[in-house]
Amino acid sequence: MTGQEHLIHRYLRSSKRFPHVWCPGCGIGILLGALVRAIDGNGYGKDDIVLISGIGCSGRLPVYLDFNTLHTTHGRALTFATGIKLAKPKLKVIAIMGDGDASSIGGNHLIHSARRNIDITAIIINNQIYGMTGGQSSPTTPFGLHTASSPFGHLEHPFDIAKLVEAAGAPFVARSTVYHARILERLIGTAIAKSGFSVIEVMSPCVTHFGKWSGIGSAVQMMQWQKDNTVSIEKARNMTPTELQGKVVTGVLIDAHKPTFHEEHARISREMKD
Amino acid sequence: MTGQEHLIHRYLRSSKRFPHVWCPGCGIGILLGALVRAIDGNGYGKDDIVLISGIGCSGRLPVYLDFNTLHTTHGRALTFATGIKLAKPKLKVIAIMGDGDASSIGGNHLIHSARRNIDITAIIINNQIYGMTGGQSSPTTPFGLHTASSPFGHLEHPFDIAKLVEAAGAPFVARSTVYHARILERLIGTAIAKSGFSVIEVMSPCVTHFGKWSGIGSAVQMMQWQKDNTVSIEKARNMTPTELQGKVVTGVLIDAHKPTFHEEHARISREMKD
Amino acid sequence: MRYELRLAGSGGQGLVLAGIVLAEAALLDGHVVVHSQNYGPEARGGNSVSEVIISGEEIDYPRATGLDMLVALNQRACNDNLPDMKEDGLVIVDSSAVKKVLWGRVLRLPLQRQADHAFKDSRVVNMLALGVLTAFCPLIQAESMGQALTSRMPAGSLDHNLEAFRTGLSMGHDLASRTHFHEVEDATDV
Amino acid sequence: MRYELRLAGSGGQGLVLAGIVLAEAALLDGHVVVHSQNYGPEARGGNSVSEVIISGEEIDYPRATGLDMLVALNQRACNDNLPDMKEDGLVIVDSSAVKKVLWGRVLRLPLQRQADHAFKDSRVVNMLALGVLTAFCPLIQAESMGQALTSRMPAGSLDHNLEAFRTGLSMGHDLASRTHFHEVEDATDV
Amino acid sequence: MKSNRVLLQGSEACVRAAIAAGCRFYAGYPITPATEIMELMSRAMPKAGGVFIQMEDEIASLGAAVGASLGGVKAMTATSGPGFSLMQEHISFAAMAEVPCVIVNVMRGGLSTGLPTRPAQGDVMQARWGAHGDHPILVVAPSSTYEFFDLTVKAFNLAERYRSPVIVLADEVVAHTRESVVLPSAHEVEVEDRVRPSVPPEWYSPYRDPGTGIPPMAAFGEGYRFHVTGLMHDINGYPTERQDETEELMARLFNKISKDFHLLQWYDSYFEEGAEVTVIAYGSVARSALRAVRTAREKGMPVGLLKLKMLWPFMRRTVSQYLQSSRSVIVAEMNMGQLSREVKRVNQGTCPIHTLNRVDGRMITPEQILTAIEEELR
Amino acid sequence: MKSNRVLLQGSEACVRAAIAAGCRFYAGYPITPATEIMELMSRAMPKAGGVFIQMEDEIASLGAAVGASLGGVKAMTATSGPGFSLMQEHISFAAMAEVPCVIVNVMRGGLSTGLPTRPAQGDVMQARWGAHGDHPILVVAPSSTYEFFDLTVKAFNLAERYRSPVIVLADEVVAHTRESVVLPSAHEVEVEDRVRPSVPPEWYSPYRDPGTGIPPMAAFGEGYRFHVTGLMHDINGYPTERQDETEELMARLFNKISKDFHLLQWYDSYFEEGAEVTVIAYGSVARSALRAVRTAREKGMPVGLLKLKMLWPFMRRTVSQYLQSSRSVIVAEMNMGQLSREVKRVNQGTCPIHTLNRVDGRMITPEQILTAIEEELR
Amino acid sequence: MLAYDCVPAALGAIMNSVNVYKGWCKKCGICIAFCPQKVLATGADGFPAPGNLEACTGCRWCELRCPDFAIVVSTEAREEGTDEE
Amino acid sequence: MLAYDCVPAALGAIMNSVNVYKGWCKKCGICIAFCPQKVLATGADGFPAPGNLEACTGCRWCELRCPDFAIVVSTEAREEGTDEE
Ligand SMILES: Cc1ncc(C[n+]2csc(CCOP(=O)(O)OP(=O)(O)O)c2C)c(N)n1
Ligand SMILES: Cc1ncc(C[n+]2csc(CCOP(=O)(O)OP(=O)(O)O)c2C)c(N)n1
Ligand code: SF4
Ligand code: SF4
Ligand code: SF4
Ligand code: SF4
Ligand code: SF4
Ligand code: SF4
Ligand SMILES: [Mg+2]
Ligand SMILES: [Mg+2]
Repeated sequence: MTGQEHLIHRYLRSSKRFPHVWCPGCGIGILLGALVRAIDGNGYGKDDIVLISGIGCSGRLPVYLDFNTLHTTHGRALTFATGIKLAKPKLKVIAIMGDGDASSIGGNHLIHSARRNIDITAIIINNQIYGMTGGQSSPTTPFGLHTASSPFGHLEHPFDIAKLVEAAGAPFVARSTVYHARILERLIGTAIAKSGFSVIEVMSPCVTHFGKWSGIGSAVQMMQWQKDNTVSIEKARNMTPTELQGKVVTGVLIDAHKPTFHEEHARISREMKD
Repeated sequence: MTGQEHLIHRYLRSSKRFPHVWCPGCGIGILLGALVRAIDGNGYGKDDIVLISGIGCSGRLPVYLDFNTLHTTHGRALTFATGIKLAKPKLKVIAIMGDGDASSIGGNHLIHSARRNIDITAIIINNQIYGMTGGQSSPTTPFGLHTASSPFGHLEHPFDIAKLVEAAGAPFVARSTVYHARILERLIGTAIAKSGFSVIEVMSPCVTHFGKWSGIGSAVQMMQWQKDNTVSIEKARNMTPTELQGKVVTGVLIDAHKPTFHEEHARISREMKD
Repeated sequence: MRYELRLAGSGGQGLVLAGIVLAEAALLDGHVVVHSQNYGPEARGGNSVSEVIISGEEIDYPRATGLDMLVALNQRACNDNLPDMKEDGLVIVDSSAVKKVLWGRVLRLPLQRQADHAFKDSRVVNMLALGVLTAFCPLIQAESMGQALTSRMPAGSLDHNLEAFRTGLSMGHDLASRTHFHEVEDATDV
Repeated sequence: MRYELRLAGSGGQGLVLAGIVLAEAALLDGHVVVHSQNYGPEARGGNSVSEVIISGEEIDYPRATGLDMLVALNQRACNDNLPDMKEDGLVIVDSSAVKKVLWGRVLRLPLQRQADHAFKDSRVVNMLALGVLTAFCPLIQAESMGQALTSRMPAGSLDHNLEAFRTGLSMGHDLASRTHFHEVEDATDV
Repeated sequence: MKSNRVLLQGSEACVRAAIAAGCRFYAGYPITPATEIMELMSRAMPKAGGVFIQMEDEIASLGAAVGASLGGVKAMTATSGPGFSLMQEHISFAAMAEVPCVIVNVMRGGLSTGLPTRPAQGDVMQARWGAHGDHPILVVAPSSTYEFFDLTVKAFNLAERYRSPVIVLADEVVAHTRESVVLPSAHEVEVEDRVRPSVPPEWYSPYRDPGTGIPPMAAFGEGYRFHVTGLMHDINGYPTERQDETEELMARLFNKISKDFHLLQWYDSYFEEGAEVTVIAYGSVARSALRAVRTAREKGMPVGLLKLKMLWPFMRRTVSQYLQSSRSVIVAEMNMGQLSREVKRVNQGTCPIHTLNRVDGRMITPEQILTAIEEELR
Repeated sequence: MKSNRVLLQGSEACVRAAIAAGCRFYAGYPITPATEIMELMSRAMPKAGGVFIQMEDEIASLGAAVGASLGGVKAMTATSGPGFSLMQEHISFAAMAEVPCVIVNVMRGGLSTGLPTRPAQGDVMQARWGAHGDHPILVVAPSSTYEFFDLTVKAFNLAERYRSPVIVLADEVVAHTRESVVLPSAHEVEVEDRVRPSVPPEWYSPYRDPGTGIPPMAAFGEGYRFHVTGLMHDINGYPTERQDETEELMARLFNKISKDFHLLQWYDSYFEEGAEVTVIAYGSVARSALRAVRTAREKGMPVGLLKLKMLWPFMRRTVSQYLQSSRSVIVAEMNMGQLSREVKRVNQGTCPIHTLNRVDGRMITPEQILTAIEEELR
Repeated sequence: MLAYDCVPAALGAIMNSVNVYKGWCKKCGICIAFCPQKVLATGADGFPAPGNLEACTGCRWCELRCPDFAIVVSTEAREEGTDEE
Repeated sequence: MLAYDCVPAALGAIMNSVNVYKGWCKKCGICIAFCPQKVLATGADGFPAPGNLEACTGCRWCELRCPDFAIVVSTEAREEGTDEE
């Protein structure tokens, strides 16, 4: 049997009511599948994994999975994750955040986690909008887009989250989309295995709100949009900025080495004992 | 008469007690002089300028100057500055922040102001330490340095603030040192004149704390250190990463154009009226 | 005089908007009105409830105390809301989605089927419901409903919606003219 | 029995450390002790105050209520703290920095000069002061001070500081053997 | 009359009120159930010639609002519990620097993330005591769409009059319920503006008591250059540690409001005559209470209702009167008992006080209150 | 005895206590006058085999501490007013998720930035009510170096026992004063640890009441996989909106502490016998009060002192007794009158209550209190 | 009530079956739109239903992209299709 | 009490004067250390004092780098020195 049926059901919490809470066609469920396959593929035990989220539609992910799961406050998932990682360095700590969660209210914790190089995998579900609260613009909403809070067009410029965390010091940064579910799964697997702060930006359709305001439309159309507007980093390297205009560049964007905070802390603690 | 005597006294608040509060040899006073000359050189009136600070030794700057001055909370200067700028777009709004103020507790406001491109000049007095609270490590403290809060050596990696705000979208980014007081003055003048979010990182010696912990020592030695370890961006472009190791690169690092938030807001307000 | 209506169904059936239109119409007719909606635990999915209270005087308590009318578009909505009915209240249900109604005064109409087939637009079910309801609600003028619809609906889809409303209205009038209620008709219907 | 001392001067003169050493010595001598320091409005610059209360029993109120001894290293420190003296308290001042003292029992010693000239280290003024003070404080043994200094000072500068302390001590003893106080000696000194 | 009646959500009334009161700056961050206010503001502000900005969080939102107010523009923000917690440091700053601003907290269910879509009144004490350090605060609580309008206008007026942050403590029911209301037209709304200095800049001290306790307030950039700080400060706004100056400032901060306590007894009283039992309620619970009291009166029970529209400063005067005239009092709140503690504090043992509390995210019903009344009268 | 006596700052005693109580995680951010605690922790934690981390702000600090506690490690943070305001959202989270943690607030002068280097007691009400939504909280207040040690140990024990955030409300005087003290040795310190589940993982429900009101707490990563959320949740930690589950959770959160009110009356009483006037004080003010009461007794005045060591839950029981036995009561605090409100609340009008307040950043002196006593007895 | 709408592998050549669990399916249409072989179509009840199952290569894209874990491909012999991402 | 320690321009050739206001000077030594012409030296009272004023080019670096606005260069004829930063 190779069906995902068994794999996913090994990890879903049977006590939770399904179908899950997300809208029809929402990308978060696809990411959830990829995450489970990545964890399973890496061979981790369920007790090895801590899944931490902030608040948002994406924040609802951990509750469905049979790991150690923690649903924190809006924007602060990484602060709790930091405490858990340092208290129990053996655990694989994964933080799931929305774009608003991670880069609006939580932007500071994001860049500081990157700087400090805390060994956490940050999965940012970037749907370019606030899903949970009803379609307001987020720090990744494209300039000019009309949203529930930018009725005359968004006046602000979006973050390039990958670039931001790179500048802040993250040693591993990758980006993919839920359309590219297999690649996504592999990137997540690599990121979790990697020691240090790893960030994966996952482009994910918010069908209900981004679909409506952008005019892209249905789930299928939004997935199609992802398919049509994605360029791998390998291809992108040979493209001009003009050609790259409006494209989402995917793949491993940064892969470097840097000692992690808990390794450094363990070092001084060892020195203490000697 | 060309003496600074008259220039500075035109701007100092005579009602404040001098000498000012900063330690002997502290760089903040030198920055204050450069700031005043820059403002004067640009020909602004005193009423045109709002000087806003957070909390820290650097936060004590505005009170000495005869402008509209506001001493806010730790890390939040830019949020107040945003409100003032939008309420009175004609004013030249300058935020003075320490490295901890701007990039630790205030890091999120820094990157969002950059992203949004609010027309504010952010002057970050980077002494690589928390001066006011007594020499704890800050987000710019070098890896390995012993400080009041890293008694066994700092375990964290420093931000490159300029790189961070560039990645966040700031259209103008410059760096200088208080040793280079004249260049500093010109950079500040350019930054204030520039429309959009401009950031100037000013390397400034905290004689009392950084001097002590780094072992560099006295005010003179710290200024000498600045002199010896600074490379202009023009020179740096022709240097290898190894050559640049440990050097502070100064000059205008980024100078781009981007519409500012208040211009955009004014545009939609105009459209509203039509 | 206080008249309470509730529209209950699933999220996405447009019941909140229907409730607002109803409240607006009542306002046009000179009544004092309160509208509220139930936000479920999740912003999306789940059940949706839209409630209107119509009165001749200031409304103190802004929530239903005994429903004069309930429109239920699915079984769970029906079950959940029946306990809030006034003794002589009227229940209108979608006949295909709601099979069992333990209530005396019940009207069953194929609202969803009508929307899907006659209008080829499942979303107009709310308008059909509004139409039927108007036929049975003593306090609302059909004209006011039309006016309220006009002011609250996007111009593009107005005609389409108005048509659905009118269809509902005539379904309602039609039924009204030939309905006799007998007690707990569903008791045997379990 | 409650004995209160205060060391007052400018920030950077090492008075906080001196106070801690004093308190530590008193502890070694078996006393109950409280030390507090005054943090001025600014962490740096400005005046600095270090206060020690020595007692044979539990100390309730941890701040001075009447100083038995004041060491003042500059004029403002002297002026500001005189009001807190006990009637028969002893005031020790640096003779070059404090010109005017409206107090009866005053000792004037060239502490800063001694530090600058004899020790070529202006920073040992606190140790000199400690020495003098020890000579006049009935509750502190010089040996305990030595022990406290040893435990609280960095090893590198210990000898240097101990020497200064001893110099202060003998200055104090010397003076003690020949001092007679007359009331408000400074009254004419304005 | 009919033509003036409109169907409005509480949130819509709040936004209209803000604009009528002169608000021209809104900074906010979305949060259920206060998001509507932000969204409506994003449309309304540019139309009114004001500025709307969505900030990165609630800390930044209040910071920006305070900044705008220092720039001379009336400013507000709106949030709910979690965001309100984040705003506390800046509430303390606004109180210290005496910067007028209005903060709407649409209370939702539970502690922490709680029950985001459900009503509660769990932040009543937080509105008074949430920020560090002693300071006075003004808090109003609407119970209907009309009152949300009325009290928002008044909140702006209070903010301007007292140079103080003012909190509008609404609840989810009040914010989300749509009601038919007649709102006053623009010229009928009474608007107060901060007193601006009349002296020349050279004479101006931004924190000098002009006798009223409330110093005139200049805007930045209009010739009056002055200093504003969250540190303890002297009459010129410069930091001070002096005892006399500190004492004077603290006394003035409290007195500027306490001197007007008698003007700040905002309440409605129903069925006062002969009431042996008084129900005390505020916000949406007052609606349930009114219904319960009506029903009780219809049944001949001697019951009255005291609906509080201003929660802080607590109206000791008014409440004491009712405590004296009533045989017993019932305080009904959607929390574990918050304002009832104040009622008890001012009671001094004379009148039995019964509390009726509910914290499951549901409104207190008229039946619950009626039952409590019946028990009191049994 | 002499050999065990050490000269310690309050902050040092606090840090030693934390380590003795089993704290092995500290996350913090510097702020006067709590910085010493952080700095001492930066040395002490690695030595004790624990972890020290300086976070980017106070929000992150408490977040990290709560995270570490969920990882099974006792954790704390320390701050002062402005930082304490920023921690409120996470205090509410810790209360909801029932995560033990200790928060030290070294109170400093004034609202906002205020008087950073000076003492105050301005955050007493904030410690109880600063966070949104109803929840109980535990707050202790040391008055000396010894008590800072003792109450910090007890704070950890309370946190573990009740699965609750616990606040140690110190003031600048207590934190900075050095005193000769004899501290208990490591084995003399009584340490409580959270109850861990004894059932197999399959049976474990992290929020099921075992009868005591306090569910056993598993650590993450030890075989008990469960869900933790700030939303209203059922016994398994899963979000719920159900009325019965919400009610049950809220009731349990409050009852787990209120059932033990009688165990939480922590105070010291001095000169109780025949006291006609009782001074009530806490923190460093209790030291002034003790001196004043001693002096008064020496002068033959019938005065006693009630020093409160636990501020919240407010010890109604104990205070009521003193209110009944005294002819009048003086509540002395370095604020505008905060705990005195509670004394008034429980008083029910029987005993005149006088308040003695000071907010200029200076300690209340024994003379001030003595004067107040003399006035009472005149 | 709702059950697997299981289309078993055909006899012989075709070894794959594509199962839709209607209880969880939200009819988003993603599986239908992005099946490389156009195996799936919208059924009369609005749920996806395999049309020409013979064409199914067992690539599992339908399954991987279903946001609701409502579709499962069972394949015994064939390899999963290569990425077409 | 403290006054400008004003060293006036010498007659004829030298036009510059370097003034130190002791009331504000904190004796940090920066002006002395970084005067390109080594004009300044530590005086007996610890304050900076112009040594060989003839060498002063009026570049004003001492003034620009004084953190306390305690030093002022007055120059009538000469141009300011070019940056040596
Ligand atoms: C302190 C605080 N502020 C605001 C909110 C309200 N809130 C909940 S989710 C959310 C944003 C969700 O957007 P995003 O993080 O992009 O996640 P998504 O829903 O899009 O997955 C907001 C603002 C909150 N819960 N807490
Ligand atoms: C919310 C809050 N947290 C902490 C502090 C304490 N604090 C004051 S200044 C400061 C850091 C100062 O460092 P930096 O910003 O680098 O400025 P510098 O003093 O070095 O100029 C801190 C932590 C505060 N005032 N408010
Ligand atoms: S609102 Fe958007 S992000 Fe949230 S569940 Fe729906 S589609 Fe997904
Ligand atoms: S502590 Fe450092 S930054 Fe602060 S005034 Fe002194 S030298 Fe300057
Ligand atoms: S397995 Fe591949 S070919 Fe078969 S139905 Fe699914 S997507 Fe189509
Ligand atoms: S992708 Fe999944 S949820 Fe969507 S239609 Fe297919 S089976 Fe149903
Ligand atoms: S002006 Fe130039 S040359 Fe003259 S003293 Fe100053 S630094 Fe030296
Ligand atoms: S640089 Fe200024 S403060 Fe320093 S020694 Fe020279 S004159 Fe004095
Ligand atoms: Mg999002
Ligand atoms: Mg700094």
